[in-house]
Amino acid sequence: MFGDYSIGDLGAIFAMQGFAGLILFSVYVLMALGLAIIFGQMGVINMAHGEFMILGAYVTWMTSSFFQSHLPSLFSGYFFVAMILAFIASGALGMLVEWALIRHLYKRPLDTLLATWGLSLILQQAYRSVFGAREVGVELPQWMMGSKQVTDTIEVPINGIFVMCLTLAITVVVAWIMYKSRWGKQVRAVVQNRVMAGAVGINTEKVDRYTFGLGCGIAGIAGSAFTMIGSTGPTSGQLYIVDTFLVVVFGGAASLFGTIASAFTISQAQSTMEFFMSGSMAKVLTLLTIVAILMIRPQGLFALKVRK
Amino acid sequence: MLVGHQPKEFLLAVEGLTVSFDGFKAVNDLSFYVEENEIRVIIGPNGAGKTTVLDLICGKTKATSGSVQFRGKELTKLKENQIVQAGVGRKFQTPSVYDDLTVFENLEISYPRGRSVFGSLMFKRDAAVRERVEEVAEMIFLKDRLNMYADVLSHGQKQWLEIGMLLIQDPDLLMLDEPVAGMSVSERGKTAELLNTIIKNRSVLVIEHDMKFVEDIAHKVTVLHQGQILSEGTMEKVQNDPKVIEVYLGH
Amino acid sequence: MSDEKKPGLHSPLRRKLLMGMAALPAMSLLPRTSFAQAPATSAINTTGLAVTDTEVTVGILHSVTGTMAISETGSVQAEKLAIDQINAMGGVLGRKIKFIQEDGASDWPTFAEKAKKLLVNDKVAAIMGCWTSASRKAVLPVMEQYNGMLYYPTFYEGLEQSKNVIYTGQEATQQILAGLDWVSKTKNGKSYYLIGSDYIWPRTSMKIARKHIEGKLGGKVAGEEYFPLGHTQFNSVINKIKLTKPDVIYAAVVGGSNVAFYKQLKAAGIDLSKQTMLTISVTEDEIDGIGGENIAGAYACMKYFQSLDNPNNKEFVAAFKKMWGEKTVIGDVTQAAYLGPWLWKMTVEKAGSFDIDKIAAASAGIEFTKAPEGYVKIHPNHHLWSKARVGQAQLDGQFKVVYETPELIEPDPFPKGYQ
Amino acid sequence: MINSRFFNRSELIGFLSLLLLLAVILPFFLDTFRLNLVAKYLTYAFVALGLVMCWGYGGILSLGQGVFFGLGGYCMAMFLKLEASSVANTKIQSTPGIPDFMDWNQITALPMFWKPFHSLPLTIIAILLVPTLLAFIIGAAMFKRRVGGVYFAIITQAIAAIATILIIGQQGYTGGINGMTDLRTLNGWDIRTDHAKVILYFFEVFVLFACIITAQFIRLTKLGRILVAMREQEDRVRFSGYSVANFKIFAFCAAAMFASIGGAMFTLQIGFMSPSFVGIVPSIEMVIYTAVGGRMSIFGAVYGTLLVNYAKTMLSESFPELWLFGLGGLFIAVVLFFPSGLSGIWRDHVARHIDRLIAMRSEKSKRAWAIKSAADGAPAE
Repeated sequence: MFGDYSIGDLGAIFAMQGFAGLILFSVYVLMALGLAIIFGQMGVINMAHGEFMILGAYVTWMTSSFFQSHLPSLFSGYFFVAMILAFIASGALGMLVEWALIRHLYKRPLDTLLATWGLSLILQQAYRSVFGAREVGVELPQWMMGSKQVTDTIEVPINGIFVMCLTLAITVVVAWIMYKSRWGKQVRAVVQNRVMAGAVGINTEKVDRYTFGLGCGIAGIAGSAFTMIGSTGPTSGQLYIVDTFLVVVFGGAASLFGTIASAFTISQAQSTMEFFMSGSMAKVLTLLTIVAILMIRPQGLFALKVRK
Repeated sequence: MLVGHQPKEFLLAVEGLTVSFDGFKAVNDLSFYVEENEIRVIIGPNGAGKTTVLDLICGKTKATSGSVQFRGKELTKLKENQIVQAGVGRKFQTPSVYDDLTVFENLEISYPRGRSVFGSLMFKRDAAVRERVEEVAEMIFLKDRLNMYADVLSHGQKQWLEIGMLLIQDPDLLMLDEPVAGMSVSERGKTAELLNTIIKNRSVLVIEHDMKFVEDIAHKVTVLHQGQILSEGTMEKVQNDPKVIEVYLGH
Repeated sequence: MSDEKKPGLHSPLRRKLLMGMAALPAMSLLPRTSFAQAPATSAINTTGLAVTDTEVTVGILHSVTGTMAISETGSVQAEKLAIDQINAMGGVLGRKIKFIQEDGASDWPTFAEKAKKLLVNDKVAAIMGCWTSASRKAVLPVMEQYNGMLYYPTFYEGLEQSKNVIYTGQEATQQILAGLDWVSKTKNGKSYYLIGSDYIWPRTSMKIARKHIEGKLGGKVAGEEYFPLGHTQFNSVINKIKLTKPDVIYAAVVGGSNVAFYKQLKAAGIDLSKQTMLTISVTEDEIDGIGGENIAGAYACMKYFQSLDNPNNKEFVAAFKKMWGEKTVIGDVTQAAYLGPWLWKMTVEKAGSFDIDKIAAASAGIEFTKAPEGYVKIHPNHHLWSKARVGQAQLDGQFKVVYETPELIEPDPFPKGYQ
Repeated sequence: MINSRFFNRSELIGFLSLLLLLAVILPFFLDTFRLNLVAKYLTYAFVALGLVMCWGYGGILSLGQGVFFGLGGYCMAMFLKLEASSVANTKIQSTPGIPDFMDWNQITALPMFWKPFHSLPLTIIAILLVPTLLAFIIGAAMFKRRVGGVYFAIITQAIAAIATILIIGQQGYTGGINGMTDLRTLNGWDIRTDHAKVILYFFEVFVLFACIITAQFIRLTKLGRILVAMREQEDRVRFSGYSVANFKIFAFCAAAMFASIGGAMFTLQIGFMSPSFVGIVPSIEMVIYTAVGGRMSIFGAVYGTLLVNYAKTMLSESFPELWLFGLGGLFIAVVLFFPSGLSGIWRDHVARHIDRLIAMRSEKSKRAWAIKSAADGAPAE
């Protein structure tokens, strides 16, 4: 395997593979953050999470088309507008869904799974009816394309760096919201003891709605970022849902740090294995390992030990 | 079952029992002993670790260190169902009965036979089972409600039903977590009467806040505070212990 | 709005326009039968198919829902266009074609079930349909058992031949060998990196490609990789490509994965105008999603490109856009799907009967001179003689044709030496 | 007296009408094509039946039943494929006598794990045991460690994903995404003819009823009651001296075996098997069949499966675009408004009226009806 490469090449391999792993890591974190909030904090299994992401992607596509035809001079900056719009659109849809559907099911987590699966089917067909069955391509502004030459053999893609920065920023903001802001404290209070939180004057319904909206909004941003590397079609969202859930569960559902750590572990494992075997087998092995570890340590990597 | 059993000095010996949850020691180096046919009541303020002690004995929570010996068997190494089969019964704080089953079926499930998967497939509801279920139902005042679904019972009746479910297991050590909490005055009286009939030939470990009730039934009282024993002895002795008065009875 | 819902053809004005247009190529073809007295139904339909004195029913069987809807939409559109054009010039043996459309829902047993329904309950005279190999494999036993006739449009892996199927796309060797010969000669390709989605068509294609590269071209295969369908992370394989520096990247990545693949190639700084890339799985349809700017410079080996410069194709493209909108693009498979109804019509008229057995027997030798791809002929093995073309992807999402085989290539679904 | 009989009145009505529907009405009124469709629907009913056992009674939601359905189906398909790949049938291959897809993938000898599938008895044993064994391994690993509820659902879903990728990736051994097609005969008997389809239909109905009766038997034993008890108060059961994990494993294994039988029936009926039944989407759809029928009701599961699939066929024939809206809406409606599914509707609306009707009539002619309604065992209360 290594015989064909020189030492310098090998160094470059590991540098670039590491970077590929970091991009995958960012992607996983983006996908999983929203779900970690919804599933980890609220206990809702949102199978339509992928469809919220795709909504963000479609919003990005529409924004880019709009800028192309109406504001071509500002095209290079459209992506930031698109991300904000994606957040608003997915977040708003999320709040609507919470109001219409989820709030009736807080006591039946497995039923949220079924109901949101139904929702995902409806959303998929809605996308197909509105945007057509074909995939849409989002054109990136010039500055996001291409790569940066680090050394002779090592190049890093610019959109990869962008995704990583975006992930970092969103993670910081989410961590701040959940752990430092007053609102985050309310969310955690509601999670721990709904009745008590209500009794001390927290509007639990409002907290639920905004938490769900926030989770979906982050999914929207993730979808927006995905247009840079992946495809946008009515059923694209389904591809991500299992991976995303595994990342969250593997990390230990209630811990944001665990989610990030598990995204890192899984992405590095997968990208390293992909180098040595076929993509299919790498995927199978990664999933199998996660399942095996979850069987041994069902609470995930970073779960608190508490009296139940 | 106990008849003819070789009496030992202690039925239950808890020694150096410690459990910590992420550094917080809910039970800290606890030791106490329960004799045959003794009624022991554990009291203590909220968060003293009373329920945790029961959890540790019955295997619901795994101890960090220490030992729990029951008739010479080390319980900390056994699984929950093995602990039950060794002769320890546990009633939970909130009544845990099966709402979708009838009173009869609730009791029948606790009947100590056919506890393996295939045993339960082959289980036959024979005369012995019926008799025993009816006998216990009589004791817990639910004889005329055998065919009712458990979800229509009152709170007190559910507590009795759960006590009945333990009774039918015929354990050597019965552990009750606040058996009269939430009961009406008349129900409390009946429960005390019920407990007095069922403690024959077995030891009982009770957690209770109701001092009147404790006084009525306790042979010996253990006072827990912050996971450790504050005082132990007869009700009288404990009541007069200044340490106890300070942390618990005083306020 | 989904594309299928456009009621374009129900406007009389458009219909007239279409009739005029369609009539142009068709007039010269079959002037007699179109206007002659239609033959008696009993004579031309001896097996109880859905043929009346004025109508004949065919089935259209593609996925309108599910993951494959993306790809199959174009085929449905092309088949409906062809049927409309044929009806506008008088139908088949004096009978208008009526179609029953069924949804395969991207689910193979559903395809089999619907095919059976079309044959057994609706007694259709032919089925235009299927797209993936899996759907065809599911439908094939049904076609053979109930003796139906399937016109299958997609380029596929070969290794199959049936009395009850006409393959209007290319089998693997038709698509692969000429393209490899061309790239080896003009790009001096010595080492090849093979990348495909993980299922039978890419794997079989790569197997043939590898044998050809190693056996006939004297080149070497630098790497061979497969990814699950729908995979979106190609950074690892891109790194390997960067290290092995192959002369040619040879790709058979399908569906949504394409978008990720080309975007990530571009982002990783692999410039397709310098690095030779030859794909057998990207048509104009896929570029719609990938974006011209991400794939410009890559070569694709197909038999048809929308930009083909011949009068047949110009008419076809104009009619297609008239019916389905200016923005629609036409890929290789869409064109092949368009051939289906026409080939069937000509075969029926040659056989003078709708009977499946007679059509199956009469198929060999049917020529379609007005095919958008130029000229095709049905081989006795029920595949088409066709040319292979190499096109280079442009920024606007179209291909510029850079090479065309001088002769028609004989279809060979069981190629000796490549199995 | 409760549970003194095998079926209570509602169940008896359910049983008899199902028997009438499947064994008499449908075969009489439907043509072979539609009957074959019903046969396909019924293969899913096996899975739904298993889900009633493990989800409805045991409270274990598995989103990976497709894996077991697929395993059963593949075992059957391997047998049929071997029979269809006789040397005479496969003369044109480079290695005659092995399945065509192996030949395409340059495999020159039959892999070891295929060999047992030359024998029908071994195949039947494999159909019954292989999925059960897998379920046992998964169940033992998970339930002994108290993985349950949501986590179990997500992990089984991941297992379904793994199985799909594996089957598609290992196409030399499995036929890949195309699956195993072109299955022809069972011990020389052509399973593709209309006549065979009808016989297979009745055979399937027979097996289905055998499974229904088995499920009902299990439900009525103490084991069935323990499952219910476990779903409600898992700790109480544990502290009544039962190994909760073992009972869960049993329920999960039983569900896997039912699903596997369904899969084998599917292969026989449809004549092929492909990875598209193994994945996440079919697995979740099978859950919804159960939910529509009523997750607690054995008969409800069968009716639910028939209803949803019938609706699917009808809707997708006339309004393909609407089908997903319909199915999605059904998921939501069942969860929000009819958590007990069809059987709940029956119990709350229909059965109550019947009870009232009987009560009224027996009021009117007390003497005439007294004996009969006593025999009917009017409500236990």
